[in-house]
Amino acid sequence: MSKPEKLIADGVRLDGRKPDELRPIKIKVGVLNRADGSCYFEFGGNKVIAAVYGPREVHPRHMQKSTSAVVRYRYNMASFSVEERKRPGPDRRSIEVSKVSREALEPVIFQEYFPRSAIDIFVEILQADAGTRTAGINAASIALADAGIPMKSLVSSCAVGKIDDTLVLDLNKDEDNYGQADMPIAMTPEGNITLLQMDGHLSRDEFREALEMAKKGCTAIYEMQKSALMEKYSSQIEGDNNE
Amino acid sequence: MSKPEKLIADGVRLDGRKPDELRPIKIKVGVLNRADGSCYFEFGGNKVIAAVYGPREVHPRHMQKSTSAVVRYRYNMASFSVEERKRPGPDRRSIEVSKVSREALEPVIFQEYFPRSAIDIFVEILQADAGTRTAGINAASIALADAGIPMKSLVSSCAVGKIDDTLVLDLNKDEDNYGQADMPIAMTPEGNITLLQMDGHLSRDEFREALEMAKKGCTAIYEMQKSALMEKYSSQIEGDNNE
Amino acid sequence: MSKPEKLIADGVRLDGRKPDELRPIKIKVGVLNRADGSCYFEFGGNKVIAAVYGPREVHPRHMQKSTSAVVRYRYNMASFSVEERKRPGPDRRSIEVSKVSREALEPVIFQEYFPRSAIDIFVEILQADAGTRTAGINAASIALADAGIPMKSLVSSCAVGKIDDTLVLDLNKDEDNYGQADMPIAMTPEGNITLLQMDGHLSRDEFREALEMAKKGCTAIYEMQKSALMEKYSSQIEGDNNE
Amino acid sequence: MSNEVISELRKDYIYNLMIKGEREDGRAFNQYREITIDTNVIDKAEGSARVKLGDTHVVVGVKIQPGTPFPDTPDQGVIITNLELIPLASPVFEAGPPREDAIELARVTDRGVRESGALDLSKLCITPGEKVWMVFIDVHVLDDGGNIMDASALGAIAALMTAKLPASRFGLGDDSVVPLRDVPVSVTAVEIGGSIMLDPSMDEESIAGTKLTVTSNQAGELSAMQKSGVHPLTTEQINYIVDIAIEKAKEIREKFLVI
Amino acid sequence: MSNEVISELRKDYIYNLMIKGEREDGRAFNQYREITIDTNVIDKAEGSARVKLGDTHVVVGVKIQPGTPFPDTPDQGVIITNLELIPLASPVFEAGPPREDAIELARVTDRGVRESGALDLSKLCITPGEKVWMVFIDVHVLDDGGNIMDASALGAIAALMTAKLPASRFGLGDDSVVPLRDVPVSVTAVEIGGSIMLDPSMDEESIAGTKLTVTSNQAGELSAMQKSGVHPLTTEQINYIVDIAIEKAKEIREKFLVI
Amino acid sequence: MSNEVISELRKDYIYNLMIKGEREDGRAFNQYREITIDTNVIDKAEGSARVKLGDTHVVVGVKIQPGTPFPDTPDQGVIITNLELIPLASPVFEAGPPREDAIELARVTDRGVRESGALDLSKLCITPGEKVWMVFIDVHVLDDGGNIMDASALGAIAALMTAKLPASRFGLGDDSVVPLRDVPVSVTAVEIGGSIMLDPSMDEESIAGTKLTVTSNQAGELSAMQKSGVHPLTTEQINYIVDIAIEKAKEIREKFLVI
Repeated sequence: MSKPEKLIADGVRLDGRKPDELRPIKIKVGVLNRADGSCYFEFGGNKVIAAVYGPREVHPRHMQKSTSAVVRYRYNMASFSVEERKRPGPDRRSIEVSKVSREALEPVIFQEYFPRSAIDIFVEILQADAGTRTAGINAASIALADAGIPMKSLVSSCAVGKIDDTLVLDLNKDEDNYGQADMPIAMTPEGNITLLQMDGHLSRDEFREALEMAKKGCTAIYEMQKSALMEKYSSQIEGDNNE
Repeated sequence: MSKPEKLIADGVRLDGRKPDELRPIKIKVGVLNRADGSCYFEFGGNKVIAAVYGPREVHPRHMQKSTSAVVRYRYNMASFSVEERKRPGPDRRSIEVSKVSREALEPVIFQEYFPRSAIDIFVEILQADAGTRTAGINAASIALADAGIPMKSLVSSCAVGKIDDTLVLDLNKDEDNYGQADMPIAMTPEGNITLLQMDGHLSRDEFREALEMAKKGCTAIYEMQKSALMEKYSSQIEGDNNE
Repeated sequence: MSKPEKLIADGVRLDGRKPDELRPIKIKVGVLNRADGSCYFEFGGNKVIAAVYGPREVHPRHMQKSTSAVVRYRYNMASFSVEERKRPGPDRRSIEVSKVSREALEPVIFQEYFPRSAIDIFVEILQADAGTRTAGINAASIALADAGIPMKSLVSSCAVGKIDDTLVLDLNKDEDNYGQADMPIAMTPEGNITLLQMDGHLSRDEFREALEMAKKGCTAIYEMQKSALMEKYSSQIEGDNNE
Repeated sequence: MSNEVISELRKDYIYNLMIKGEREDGRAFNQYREITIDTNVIDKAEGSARVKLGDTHVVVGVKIQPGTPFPDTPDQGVIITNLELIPLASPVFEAGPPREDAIELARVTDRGVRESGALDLSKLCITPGEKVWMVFIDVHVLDDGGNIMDASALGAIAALMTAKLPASRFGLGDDSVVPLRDVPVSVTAVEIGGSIMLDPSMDEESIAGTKLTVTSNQAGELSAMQKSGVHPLTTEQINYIVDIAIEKAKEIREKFLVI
Repeated sequence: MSNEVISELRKDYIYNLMIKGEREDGRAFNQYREITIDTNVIDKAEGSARVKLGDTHVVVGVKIQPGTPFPDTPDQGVIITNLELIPLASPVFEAGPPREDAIELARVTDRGVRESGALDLSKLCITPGEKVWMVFIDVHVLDDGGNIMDASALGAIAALMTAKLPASRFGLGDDSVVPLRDVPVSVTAVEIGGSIMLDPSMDEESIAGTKLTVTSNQAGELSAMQKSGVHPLTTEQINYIVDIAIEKAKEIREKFLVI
Repeated sequence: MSNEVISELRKDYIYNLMIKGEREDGRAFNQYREITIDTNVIDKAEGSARVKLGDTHVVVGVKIQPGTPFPDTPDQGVIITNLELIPLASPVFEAGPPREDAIELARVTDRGVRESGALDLSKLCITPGEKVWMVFIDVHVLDDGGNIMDASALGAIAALMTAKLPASRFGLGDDSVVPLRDVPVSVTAVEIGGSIMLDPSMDEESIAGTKLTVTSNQAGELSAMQKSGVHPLTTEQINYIVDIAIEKAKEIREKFLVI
């Protein structure tokens, strides 16, 4: 798509959303057999899957920490997830995204419970449509819970951007391509910010407003994450009762 | 060479061979000084050299097996072995060829005699003319014997292909390029198949016929392998007697 | 610059030097805070910085030597050090230069004093103008002394080349590009040659003459290296007295 | 590959069942696990398929872009098949460049498509010697429950069957379907203690001495074969596998891969 | 990264000072160390700067060469930013491909230049779709005394401010200055035990729970931000850092980066 | 490199022999081992040679293909020399990217050919600035019996002497011989305990403190030199080696490399 004349008109975005509206979200918990925990997360056009293994042994051993678990995070885009085929394997962008995503989740994991262990988080982007890192963090957070990793809380993530001088929640691909700013954050339910990146152009006041908007988005996502986990948990209880 | 009109006419192939005829084979045992065992093998236009080192220590140590030797096989084409210069180093094809070649030889090696050890097989293709993997396995089998590695038997290898709707033994490069199917196998003298690959187009009946033809080829090669080893062995005996 | 008609006329080179004249040299000792020893060395248009760390632990451990220190040398050109931007990271040339430079310095280091340790020498070429390896060795030699590594002596290095059939000391970039031979050497104050490379075209007699000219160049550089170290040392003494 | 993840006890259990003619999940020796194929699951790909084969789960995406032909086949399109055993899919997979297992799986998947002539490469030429369609078949393994091989091959052909040449996006006319002319199906058998079983589960795969993959086409003829693993096979075993593989491929094709 | 090189005792010392509102070198919490910027230090580069920020020492070289534009921006120049943490600069840096720390530093430096619109990329086009200027910003870290981030960003913009398009060398007309239209400045704060400090020294950086880098432009507006490190920040902390970062950037710009 | 494969006892033995003026194989200090050179041993290569130098065995293949010249030498052909120390050739060689020993051997082999002007690069130009002949010299070491350096250099020049420009295969006219105008020969000496010996065996090489390779041309003048190893040499030792190397090169050239 080439640059449209307007990305937002009369308070309605090209995909029909209001400025502070998230894209549709679909969550499935425990979708993989081999992983200790897993989650499939659709976030608008993003389709991501997260798997968690651990706590388990650390290889190579020199990466062990004597007083806590090592948390590792691998964000990876499938070759076919984007318009132009992506070469397989990590690139500089995915290495940076993996780093900040790991740091977004580490604060809520009780790492000190598992010295000399690894908690491995793998996030695969099967389809990308702007916001893959936030979708990945949301999925990973649920997968960690599904794996039974002790956590202080979940982490929820979404972005705020600016299009046509208007702040909007959760940019889609076209808005990201032709917008003026993009700011992904991740947050605990208590409002602590565990990820914050921004690029583009925001005034000081716009930034403050954007941060509040993003926090509201995260709160909404948090409720959906909780529901998805509760649903799985209660269906298990039911299953147990039926036996 | 561009595609010839006919690859076989009146039962005679372009290089003058009959359908079930192997290309000329030349074998020299023990051609290298440093290796524990070695063999130079010419198979038509293929010139390959195999070396065996071992049993010896395993590096890196985590590759050790506690109850048997590790067998490793490195198939490598010299840059100058082919028409278009090949970039040095392993590519995906050579990694696959190394794997199936190793699996073609492992069944005859008494690996359990040498726990925590490595038996390293190196095959260098100095000149390639279709059938390099079969030439390599034939050479490696002799080099293993030359290195004194205890073996249940030798392994012999050749391919059958289909050209102009006719099954023929041991394709050369032009037949491979313009033929309809290629099927390399490796076999023990008892007729056990240790390598089987096929691509192209064969009916079920053609396949059965091809397999029998290939087995006959392997049997013929086995005799040549045996002779080459006997010759070296007896010349050593003579040498010993002359001392 | 395209090839000039003459590189030397009436015994004067294009940059105004006489045949046996070195380019201006500027030395600063101890320019880095983190390194154990360091030296900034300007040699004509060359700007290089050397750092020494050690003796320190060896990683990976299998590189340890039980009876002496391991000396490692990493020669690296900054991407912006040359006319055409260089891709970051080691290439074949820099690996060879690192090897011969290390061998130029190893003979003067008392490696046996520090078994199981590493002495790491890092040389960064910030700007290159022919003669970077000799500049690097001169800098590294001082950085080793600055780090307090016990040494039999310093090592000094420069090149002799041939332009317009005349032997000249210390080629600059244009002389190197359009000259007939280049011969870098490194030498201890006692006249022992620890590095010798040559390419181009020299008769046997020219070679002998070149070697003598290079040795004189090294002797002159040695004096400058000593002064730079003395100056730093005496300023430290002064500093100590002032306290 | 995954020898370490199965205990000796479990091996004995499966082995003893097998001697009694049984499998851990109650299947007959020549029976496949449940197969589910969903296509067009990735909008960004020109073709895609999600295959579940028992506990095994793969997603195959086909990307198609213009590119330069190989010098020796200037008028033919290019197929490039890639398969990754990403660490998300199994505790024994590791990050890093593909290892020999992944490379073998990719290459056998590739040969199944290529050697069956499923893709008419000459119809993928745009300008001879200059520009042809490059067909990238990327297999993403999400869950390793055994027999990734057959799941990958199924996913590859299913994704191709729904794939489009994105001509309009590159200003090369109207989009069109990918020129398919055959539907190869790979069937993998394992040999365990002399018995032959189709579609091995992860546990069966890990105790099998050898695997044989047989890819056959619509005409019931062979397009590709690959023996993998150290245990030899007899001629009889091979002929037996070829026979049932061709039949089973027909069944699968008719049930799941109707054009 | 460098947790291991600072002893527990030293950590306690810095931490205790901090509680008393002091820093090891006597600075105020919002005070930078001494800054020295020398430009044109590398003749072979089209632009260059040496930045000393306290004990931290970086050299930034800008190389500019003609190259091919990206397909999706055929009429825009290309910026490529690289940063290496070479082992010369610190006992904890290792040779080898850049690790995540170096990549993050390079990418944040890059975004500071790029997102502020400092470089007018459309003026770096030579022939649309064919040839544009490639601007390589290479950051060479020589001494790690903490806060490499801000030193790199300072070096990048200072080097660009003195850089020339080497048109004559490539037969493309006369040399000209690089088309700059803004002067972004990055300011990094760390959070240690609830306190916020600017321009962390190496020791402060190694005990900080988290860093926040804020890049702002001449208009005092935000161009890029990056939180780095595992400790969360509150909204209040973030807003406070943004406020002082914009002020501090203005100060630094006016003192050191006058066009 | 191969220090570990020679026992202390063996070192002492060789050392003691040396003191008595003897070598383990009875050679004089300035004597080479038996040399055998066979050319045209690889039909697929444009030129090739197998060299046996005592127990050392290398095969050199020369491949020649059209390619793009370097921007700074638009009218000159390109030489690319590669050497691999493959693990087949010695228990101490390892698979993987070439290490410093292999790179040094390749580069010294390359300089011998290049700096002697043996190849007239201007005659390897096809279309200035666009297309030139690329001459790939690939040295394959099959057996390391010491002094790979001289065997490689011999193989390189012998292979070039028999090489053809494959013009017809690329539609560039008739094939022709490679434009050779000199025959450089490398001679390597080692210093062991103050004594100088030519053509070191593997054992001699492994106990030598240093090696000096001297490449000289038909006129008896120097084209390339390389000292390798940590032991210093005196001016006298160097001058002595240069003298005997030039003589020995002449002998070898006349005996084995007649055009």
